Parts: sequence; structure tokens; C-alpha cells
Amino acid sequence: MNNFIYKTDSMVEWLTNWLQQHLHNPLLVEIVKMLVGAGVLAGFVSVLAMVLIYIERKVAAHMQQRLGPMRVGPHGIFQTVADSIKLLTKECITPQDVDRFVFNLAPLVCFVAAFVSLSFIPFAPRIQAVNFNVGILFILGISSLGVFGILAAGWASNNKWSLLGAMRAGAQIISYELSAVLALLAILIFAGTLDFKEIVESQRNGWWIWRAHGIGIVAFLIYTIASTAECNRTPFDIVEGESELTAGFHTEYSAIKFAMFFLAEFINVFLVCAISATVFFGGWMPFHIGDMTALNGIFDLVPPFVWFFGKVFALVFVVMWFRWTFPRLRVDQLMRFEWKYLMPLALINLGVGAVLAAYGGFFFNKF
Amino acid sequence: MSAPTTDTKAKSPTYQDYFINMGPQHPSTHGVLRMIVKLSGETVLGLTPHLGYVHRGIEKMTEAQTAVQITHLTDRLDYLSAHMNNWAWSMTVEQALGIAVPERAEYLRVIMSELTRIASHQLWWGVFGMDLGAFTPFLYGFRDREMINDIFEKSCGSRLTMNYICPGGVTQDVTGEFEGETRRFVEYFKPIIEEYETLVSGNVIIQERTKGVGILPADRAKAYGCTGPVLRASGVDYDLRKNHPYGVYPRFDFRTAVSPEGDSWARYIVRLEEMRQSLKIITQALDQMPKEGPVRTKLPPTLKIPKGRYMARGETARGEIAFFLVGNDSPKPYRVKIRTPCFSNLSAFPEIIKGWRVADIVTVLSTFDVVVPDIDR
Amino acid sequence: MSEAASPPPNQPVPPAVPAPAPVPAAPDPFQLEILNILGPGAALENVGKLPTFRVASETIVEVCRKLQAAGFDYLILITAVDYPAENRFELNYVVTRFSQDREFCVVTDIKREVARIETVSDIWAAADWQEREIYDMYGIRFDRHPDLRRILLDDTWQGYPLRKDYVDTVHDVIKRPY
Amino acid sequence: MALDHAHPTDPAAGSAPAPTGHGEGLLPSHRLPMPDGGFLLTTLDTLLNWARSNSLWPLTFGTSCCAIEMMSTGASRHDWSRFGFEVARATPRQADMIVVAGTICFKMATRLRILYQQIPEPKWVLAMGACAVSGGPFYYDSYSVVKGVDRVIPVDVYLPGCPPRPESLIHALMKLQEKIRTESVATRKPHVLPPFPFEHVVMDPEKEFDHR
Repeated sequence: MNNFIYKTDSMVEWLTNWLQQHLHNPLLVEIVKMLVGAGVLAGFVSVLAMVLIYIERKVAAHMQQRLGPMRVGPHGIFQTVADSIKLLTKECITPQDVDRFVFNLAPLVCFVAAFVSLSFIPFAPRIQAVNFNVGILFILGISSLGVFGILAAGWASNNKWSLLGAMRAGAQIISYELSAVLALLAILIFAGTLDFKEIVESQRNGWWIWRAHGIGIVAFLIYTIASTAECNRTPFDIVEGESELTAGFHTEYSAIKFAMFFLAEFINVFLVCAISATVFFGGWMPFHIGDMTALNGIFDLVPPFVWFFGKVFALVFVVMWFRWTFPRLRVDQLMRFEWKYLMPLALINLGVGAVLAAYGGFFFNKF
Repeated sequence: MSAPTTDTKAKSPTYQDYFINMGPQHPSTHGVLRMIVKLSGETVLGLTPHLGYVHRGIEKMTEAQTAVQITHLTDRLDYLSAHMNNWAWSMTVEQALGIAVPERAEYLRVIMSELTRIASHQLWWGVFGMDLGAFTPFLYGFRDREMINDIFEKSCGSRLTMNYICPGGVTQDVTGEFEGETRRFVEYFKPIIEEYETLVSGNVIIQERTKGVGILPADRAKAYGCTGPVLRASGVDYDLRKNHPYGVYPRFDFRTAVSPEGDSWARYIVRLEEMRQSLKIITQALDQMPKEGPVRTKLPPTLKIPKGRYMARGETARGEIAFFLVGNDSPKPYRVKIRTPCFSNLSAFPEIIKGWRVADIVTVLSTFDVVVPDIDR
Repeated sequence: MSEAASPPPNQPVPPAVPAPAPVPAAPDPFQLEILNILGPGAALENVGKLPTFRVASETIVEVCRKLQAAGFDYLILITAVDYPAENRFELNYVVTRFSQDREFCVVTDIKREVARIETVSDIWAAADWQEREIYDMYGIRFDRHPDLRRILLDDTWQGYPLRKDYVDTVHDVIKRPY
Repeated sequence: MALDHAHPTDPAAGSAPAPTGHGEGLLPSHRLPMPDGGFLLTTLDTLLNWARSNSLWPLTFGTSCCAIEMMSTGASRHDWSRFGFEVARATPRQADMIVVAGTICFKMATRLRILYQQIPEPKWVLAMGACAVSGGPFYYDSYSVVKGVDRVIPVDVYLPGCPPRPESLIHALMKLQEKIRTESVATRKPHVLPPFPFEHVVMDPEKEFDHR
């Protein structure tokens, strides 16, 4: 029965076959495949960011008893398109006293880090731009590059608000990354692999959040908090801290450079939610309940990418919900929270998880 | 919780101190206040406010206008307490000229002023949330404020700068719907305050950010002449409506909201409590108000302010406003000095912010609830 | 600031212009209490509704200290009034207690060309900014003031706007035609 | 281009490019004597103007009473986010327009000019309220109020009222949108700052800090 989900998406296979028939050169086939993948991913990223910004504005509006964008297209769905075109065509200011090279490089670093990380995510079986056997390690490494972009932006802007924002970002993101990685490690012990594809496969009999004896739930909570902080989202948005630092590290950025930071922020949100969905909620795996074969069969009919995006957007909604509910922490409270509470908890969680994985085995194998 | 660092100045070499300009255009200086902050890392070593970016010369302008014309300038001082400013000025003129005010007008003044107080605190509550990084309370505060604006609009046609209370009473009587609408608002708003409490007061981050932050001791508050919620949050039971009764305030049963801690949290809960007390006053005033009657004393065409000094004080949403009037037997005042609450309240701010973080500047300034045109006049 | 620091701190304040004759009136108990506190130098002046006590400008610090010692902890406002015809500034200190519902005014005169008086900002902290504002608007110097400089107007501003003879030639000031 | 060449009312249709008044055209083809300035550019204009007019991000700039009404406009009942205005930016670098909400004094005017110059092109200014339009209640006798913000920065839309109601502000914003839709990318030139005789005061925080 589970074979059904494999039949729906043989696009990549079809593309490979088609290319092989017409090109006859394996190297060329690989190159064309890469280009197609990059193109698709770039298009996907742009659309995704616009959709996320639109969702953010609508979610915010409805939480605040407003309507949100309404006039540009039906229910304002082209609002972010208008914003993007406007931002792309605005004058791009490079202030006089900035470090020009670093100033112009910084938004690219942020954007590329987010963009590249997305290529490791398995959206559906075999729909994955790059398959890598240490994918999760790589993604964590690449996504931490983003902080260099933020630091560089703040430093090069020659603006004290930017500098404050950048210094906050450096401290915050590096600290919270520890908790996020430790939380993921606890699950990786159970899964026994660093390959995204295999992590998804390992959840065929149940999602790790349920199956890991409570370790999964704790790890998920830690990861959600830490990853919210990593994306600089409220309540951890002290990096931008609009009411304190005007706009933080991107105070001096305008037009397309600012748009890149803006896009990177939303792609990062999507990214951490995608990692969360993949590691804790079975990625594109449909939801199964024990022996209820009929129900499971119905769930199997839903295409896997719907499952994946459904899970990710549910998590994205939670992150947005945070943003429109919570106030912002102060910088010292933020660091205290990480080093005194979150990281020790993540370490204990990892330790307990390791012991359980070594001796306890799985209680819920039948799922 | 005490201040995170007490004597950073001694510890840090000077090359680590740096100065940042906060304002005049900054999202959380509530207009165009400018502050120069000396920092070591994120810790505030000192702060100097620079005022006057909306100094409009109102005191000079009063010397060229008649007493009744000046009323419209008082709206624009603290535009969130427009009714109370009008009232305080009207009291000054009435005192100078010995004008009596009809009883119905006195009640209308009380109701309007208390509604203004609620509207002002609602706006403050929303902006306070926004300053702390939560955007949603801002919209909730404005949602409820619109109802009060509707009531104002029906009484005088204006939403913000009312010019409704004038020497001799109020400019015009309210419409027949006024009482019902006001009562409906009171009924609507009572549970909404509890919603405010759940949405913001109960939030652990808000409490972490405000409790113990920016403590203003009672003796310093008194020395700086702080008034209003800022003073009452420092544990001084001082409210002009009680301690220096004017209008018909002595006839109402309400209590002054006082909190002894003097920190940002105290200033927060004092304002929430004041909203509740204002609702109480409004209900009583609506019950006691004569249903019919004149609302304005007939005034002579020119009001000559007799020679001498006159002063009236009123409790606005931010504290005590006082108009000091010097007359010299002419229709135009010889000198009007406006003592505004925000000016005095803000003067205590640089002292208490030392040792706190950049983010706390925003928090504490927000709980001081300054309105910059009120400072600058 | 340099301007404030330039005169030596103990320089005697120039003598005041003789005050206009106060209108005799029967002081009520509150006014009697104030008169007792202020001592023999003060004269009650019942013009207008605000009880006013006129003192000599050299004694203003002494008077304010006495008032503060007597529990008058609330300085509502300080302001100046310009009387160019009589060649004097009148300084008004409106004082009360936080526990009291009556306020009163202490008035002193200084000569217009001298325009200098001692500060009371060390007695009431509230006086600090109020005096800066008077300096800004009237150009009255407050000796020993810790930070005497313009508060509301730009540092480069010419003249003192609230003086009655102030003429602004730089900015476009439009006089009311009626 | 062919469409415009075939225009029946155009006498120069099909002929060689004739010198016309379209001197500052973006593309060479724009010099063609075409009634609307060319097919390509009108389409580009339509697209850009559509995007620009629907995504006006204001600078959070409010000095006095009008700022409260501006905030009311952003709040739930009036909700300017319906038109795409809600992304109020605190930094001028990311803003598209200034809503000058409130009195501008001489001390602030020099700063406002700096703020205006910091906004990237294209940028617009909406003078909200009587004070920004003309000085308003402070027109007479005030020594410190600038008599209209158009003496400091160029203004696109004037909105009277003291303060204007939120509905008025939305109306003014829609008028600004209309104005933007009539602009052309090719001929649009930045506004010229009006002469303002007062120097920018150099802000030196270290000197202005109270060191006592």
C-alpha cells in the first residue's frame, strides 16, 4: 500500500530518462539536471518568500481584527508582487562612508545561505535538489553562514544602530544554534543517520516526535524555541528590534539589498520549519495511526508534497503566532534563557535520549 | 531584581563608551524627542534628552490672543488629554473673571475628561505593547479607543482636538444619544480591561521586562515634581482630583490608584487601575447629572482679564497641568505659563535610566508616557 | 556650561528694584503661616487669586530653603514675566506641598539688564529644567546652575523669544493682522 | 512599436524618427513621435506605477496630534494595510514616502530635510494636517513653526484638517496613488528641494551630551 506514494512522483526519473535519450552524455545530463534544479529552486524560493510574506500579513491582520491587504488582486494576493517589483526598481543607496565591498556582499551572503540550505530539503520522495549523506550536518553548517552576513552588514554599515544589531545577532544566533543542534542530535541518535532521505524513511513506522519516548517532544520544543531565535523572529527579534534599534543590522540597506535580507528572513523561517517537519513530523510521510488500515489508506491518497507543505505551513503559522503575540526579550534575558535553561535542558535531553537509544529500544515499534 | 550593573563607569575605559542619538526620528521616542545615550556595550551610562523639536511657541502666541481663543491652543499641548487641558484653562479664566459654571456643564466636563483619560490610557497601553515588541496590543487599544472617539465626535464634531470645554461651561449640549452610548461603552469596556490583563499583564516576558526596571523612588519623584501615574506608581498618594478637588469631583466615590514599587510594572498597573476608576466615575456622573439645564454661562463679548496672578491646576492623563496667568486689565493675557506634566516627568528620566540596557530606555520611557508637544509646548 | 560657570559662584546677586507697594489685605491662616516661614522680608500681595509673597531677589535661595524645610516639597513651576516698561523681570516660584491643596507664589524682581539670579535647582530638582527654560526664553542667567544652556530652541538661536521686545528677523514670523 | 505606428491620427506614422520634445527618453525608440510615449514604455510604466502605487511604505514620522490620527488609520477600524501601506519603516532607507504628520519647527526642519534626502528615489511626501500644509493654528505669531512643510521639502499631496480624519488620510493616500499612476519612468525627475536658508546643524552627540 505504501508503494502508492512512490508512483505519483517519477518526474525526476522521467526528466533523467528524457535527457539521457536526447543528450547521450552523462556529464551533460548531470549539468542540465543541476541547472534545471537550480532554476526551479530559484523560482520556488521567490514564490515561496512572497507567499510567506503574504501569509504573514494576513495572519497578522486577522489576529488583529483587521483585513490586511485587500486591494491588489483578490484579497490582496498580489500585494507582495507589487512590493517586490517596487523594491527591485527603487534607487539602491550605498552610503558614503560604508565599507562598500562588505556592505554589498552581506545581503548576498544572507540570501545565498538561506537559498542553498533549501536545496537539501526533501519535499517529496525524490524531489530533493541535492541528496547528501550528511545532509543535516551540511544544512546546519550552511545556514549558520547567515550570521556572517548579518555581522558583516552591521559592521560595514558604519551606523551605530546597525552595529548594535549585528553584535546582538552574533551573540544570539551562535548561542541558540547550540540548542537547536543538540535538540536535533537527540533525534538523530534514534534515527541513526544524517541523511534527510533516510531520516524520513526511518519514520515510516511513526514520527519521531511520538516515537522517541518523550525525548522527541522535548527536543521539538527546544528546537522550536531555538530556531525561532535563529531566524530573529519575535520574541527573539532583538537583532532588528524595531522599537529599539530602528531596523537593526539592515538600517542602512535599501531597495534590492534590503529585499534580500527580507527574503532571507522568510526563507529561514520556512527552512527551520521544514527541518522541524522532516525530523520530527516525518517529512512527506502521511499520518498513520497504528492498525487503522482504512484510515491510513485514505491518508496515503494525499500526495506527499501536500503532507510536507501542510506540516511546514502549520509550523510556520506557529512561528507567526509567536510573533504577533509575544513581546520581545531583552538581550541579557535572552542570553540567560539560552545558557541557563535551554542548553542544559537540551544536553540532558540528549543524554537521556542516548541512554534510551542504547538500552531501551523502541516502545512503540508497532506503529 | 536590581539594576544589572551599578558602577560600569568605573570599570569601563573611556574608549569603550560610545554615544548614540536616539531620535528625533525614532519609532519609540513617541514623536520627536531626542536622547543622546552614552553606552558601554548595551549598558546605559548616561542619557541626555534634547527637547524642543516641536516647540511651537504657544506661550508667546497666547499673548496675542484672547482668553477664549487660547482654548484651542491648549488642545494641541497634550492632544491625548485635550478635554482636561481645555478644562484647566477654562478654570483659570473662570477664576480670573469669577464666572460660574452650570451644573450640567460640570458633569459633562467630568464625563468627557474621564473618557479622555481612558482613551489616553488605551492608546498608551497599545503603544507600550508596541514598544516592547508586541504589535497586537496596539491595535486592540485603538479598537476600543475608536468607541470613545465616536462619543466625542457626536458631542463636538472632533476626534482629537476637541475644543469642547470652554470658559463658562461647554460649547454645546450633548445629543440625546450621549448617555446611552456612554453607558454602553462603560459596559463594553469593563470586561475589555480584563482582556488587556490576560493579553499583556499575564505575559511572563512583559513581567520580566518591566518588574524592577527603572525604579523611581518616591523622594526623587517628588523632588522632580513628577505627577500623575508616574508619581502614584512611586507610592505617593497624590491625585489632584482628590487632593485639590475641582469641578464636581468631590461628589464621586473613587480611589486613587497607587502602587508603591516605583518600577515600570507599577506604572503599568496604576494606569490599568485608573481606567477602572474612571469607569466608576463616569457611571456615577451619568447617574447624578441633571438631565436638563444650561451648559454654558453667557459671557460678556470681551473678557478683560483683571490685573493679577491666577492659576488653575487640572489632572490630565499624564499628571498635573497648571496654567499660570498674569493679567493686566486687557482681553489678552500678559503672560501665560503652562506647566505641563510631561516636562516634569521626563526630567526624572535621565537619572533613573542609568545602569539599564538600551531596550530598557524604550520600556521606561514608554511607561513614563510622554507626549512630546506637551513637553515642548 | 561655560556661560553659567563664568561668574564666580559667590558673586553677590545685584539688588532688586524696589517692589511695587503691595495691596494691603487681611491674610488668612494659610497666608499667615507662609508669612511666618518666610520671615520679615516677605510681603503679601493680594492681586489676583493666587496668594503672592514678594521677597528680595538676593534672598531667594534662603527663602526657598526655608520653604523646603517647612515641608513645601512640590515646586509646581518657575516662570518669569517681562516688564520692559519698568525695566524688570519678575520671577514667580509657585510652591505647594504634596499633602496640601493650596498653592502660593513667591515673587522676586530682577533688573532687566542684569538678568541674573541664583539657582534653586539644588533645593528642588524640578527647578533644573524650569530654569533652563527661563534661560532659553528670557535670557536670565542662573548662577551655580549645573547645566545652563538652551533647552527648547537651537543653540544657535538669536535672542530670547518670550521677552516683550523680541523681534525675530531670521525666521518668518507673521503677525496677526487683527 | 508597430501598434503605435499604425495609429490613424499620427501623421508621422511609419516615417523616420522626427525630433520631438521627448528629449529625455530612456530608450532611442522613445524619440519616435508617438502619442503616448511608446508601447514598451507605457507597459513598463503601467507595471511600475502599479507596483509603486500599491506598495507605499511610509516612514514612521509623526511629530504631534496628526500622528495619532495616522496611527488610527493604521489601526483596526480604518486599516490602511488594505491598500498596502502598513509596512511603516523606521529607517528612511526603506521608506517610499513621508507622511508629515504634525507641526514642523525650525529645529526639526533641518532634520526633516536630512530624512528626506536619505529616502531612495522614487519618493513622495504627503503633508498631513494644517500645520504641515501651512503652519495651521501656529501660522500667526509663532516664532518657531515653519509655515508649511513645502518650504522644507517638496510636497506631493496636501491634506487639510486639524487633525484630518483617518478617512481623509486614506483619501489623500489614494490621491497620491492616482498621482503616481500618471507618472512616467522615462520622464520622472527627482523633486528639487526648495531653498531653505538654515544650515543643517551638525549633530555631535559627544558634545551635546550632558557630562556632569
